[in-house]
Amino acid sequence: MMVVKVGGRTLGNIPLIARDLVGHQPFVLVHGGGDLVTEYSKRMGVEPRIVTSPSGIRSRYTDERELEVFVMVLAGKVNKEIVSSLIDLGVGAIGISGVDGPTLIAERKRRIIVVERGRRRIIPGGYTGRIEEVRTDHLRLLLDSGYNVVMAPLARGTQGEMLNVDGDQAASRLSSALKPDYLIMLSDVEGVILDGELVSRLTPEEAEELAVRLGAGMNRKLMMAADVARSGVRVVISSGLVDEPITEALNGAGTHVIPS
Amino acid sequence: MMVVKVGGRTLGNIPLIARDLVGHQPFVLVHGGGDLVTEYSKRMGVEPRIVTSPSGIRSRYTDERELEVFVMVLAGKVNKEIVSSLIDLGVGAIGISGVDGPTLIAERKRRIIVVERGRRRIIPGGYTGRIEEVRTDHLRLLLDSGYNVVMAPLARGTQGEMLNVDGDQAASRLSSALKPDYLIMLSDVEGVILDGELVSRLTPEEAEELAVRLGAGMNRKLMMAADVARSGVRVVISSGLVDEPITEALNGAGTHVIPS
Amino acid sequence: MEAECPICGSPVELPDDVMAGELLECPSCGATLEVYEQDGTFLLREAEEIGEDWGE
Amino acid sequence: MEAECPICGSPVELPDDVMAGELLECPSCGATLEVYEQDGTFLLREAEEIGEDWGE
Ligand SMILES: [Zn+2]
Ligand SMILES: [Zn+2]
Repeated sequence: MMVVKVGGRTLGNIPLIARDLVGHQPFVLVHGGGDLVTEYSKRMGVEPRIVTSPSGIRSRYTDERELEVFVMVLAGKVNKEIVSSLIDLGVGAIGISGVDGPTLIAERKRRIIVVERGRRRIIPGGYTGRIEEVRTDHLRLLLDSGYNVVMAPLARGTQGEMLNVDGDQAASRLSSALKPDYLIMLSDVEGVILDGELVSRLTPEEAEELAVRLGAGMNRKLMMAADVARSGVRVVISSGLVDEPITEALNGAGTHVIPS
Repeated sequence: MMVVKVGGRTLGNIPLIARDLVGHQPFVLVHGGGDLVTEYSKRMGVEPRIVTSPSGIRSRYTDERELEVFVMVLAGKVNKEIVSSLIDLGVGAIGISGVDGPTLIAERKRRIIVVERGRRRIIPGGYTGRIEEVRTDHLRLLLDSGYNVVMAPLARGTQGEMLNVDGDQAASRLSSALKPDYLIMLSDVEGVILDGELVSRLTPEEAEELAVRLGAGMNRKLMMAADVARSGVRVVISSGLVDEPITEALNGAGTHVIPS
Repeated sequence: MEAECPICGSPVELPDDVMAGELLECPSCGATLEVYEQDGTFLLREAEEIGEDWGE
Repeated sequence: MEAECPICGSPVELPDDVMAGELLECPSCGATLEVYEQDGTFLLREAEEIGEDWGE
């Protein structure tokens, strides 16, 4: 069994990813799609709100209206299109979100400090959460019966609200709970690149040491990979844009974080 | 076990419907929501296309863009909001659509004749389907393990496309396959009204005879109820707008179509 | 504007604002014909049977 | 426009375009104060501790 994370920028390659998954069932596929949320928010007249933290980090703020678009695009459009692509190939697939079950339970930041007009201000936290709990009984039930699961990165908040969660975090936490043979994280990069060279193999300890030297995005991914590998799961960070992303990852492509 | 259809106009009463369902698990809840599709299509700049049949019947045409909104609103927003309402009450619920599994397989009309500028014209059929096949293995698996299922009325077309299907038809076909104790069809009417009086009890044969005397909408609902009752399932057509819609239906409210 | 009936070969008058998919009747042989477009030209072919039943 | 510091009672100057949730420092006692609005008036209360950590 494997968990596969398909990043938003590799969704265009879903036909080939799906074909490659046929021979690697059962699997849980966690997908991204945040870029599409931006596009559909614009179409629906929802202006993106960018907030700045006191230390100067700018980030997108998920307000209630944008969360609604997130649910529609991720749990609706993207999820069902991936499910359809899999069923096209005869692969039994059931698409849910982390809200369903519930599968993923997350904590929302209640209030955050932002900088507006050069002054500090407290505003309610956006509809974004950090995953606190993972429930997998229903996933095991489906996987054990030959169904594959496609999961949208939404979670149930501890106050009952729906929250958007990071897809890498969702895939990682699911992997630590499900203990698959592999977690394969597909994105638009070939793996961890250091000094222009692909790093092909790391222990969890090496991955953590290396993470601090990497840029935003990859550093978090590598920290999560290290965590998952520590729980005994082999993790591969590799490209989702090649013809056979799963086969290549299993054959050594990308960066492998191996339980020590 | 029961199958409950919650029509689009009773979605506003989901909190009370959900509360009433707590004591009637497990269940499959099939929901509507087409009115919301109209609203969101408008917000997304998708103009509704109304077509006229040669016999003068005007109807909404689901083109590719509107189907996309349908998937986002029904399988995304409405489905996950209902799931959340159920989980709020401690009810384990998993939201899928008929595409998932697949559960519902439908046939799309390939070409239809419409009247435009007073002249007859052949156009491709809209993305709407008639359900041809129902697969329930994964539903039984979930129901038998204590999970309830919330289903959006989408189907997989025989050509692999996604199709919107009638919610009453989806609930009826699922009932004929799953053989629940009850199929309860909740809408904004109290039941079958004849000469100003509620008809409280019908055999399948009586229901079919009566159907031809009723207006559009209720006639189809009653024909489907008769079909389902013939397969041995008790069907109730009743109001989803009261405080305890399920309890009242089981206690005799609405129109009951009873297997003869 | 006119096109040839594929059944009897007679010329069939097309409306000025003819639409692809439009159904016409050949005035000579009575066949129901469907307009289709090919390389910017409107042509006629025999119309297949399509029921009035709109299903759902 | 000014409001009273809930800690030391001193008057605290509010910006002309003051925003609900805005954080100010009391010039007298140094406390971090949060602006809140009540019945159209801006008032001050002690700000609770909120970490800089933005999580994801
Ligand atoms: Zn002719
Ligand atoms: Zn003070």
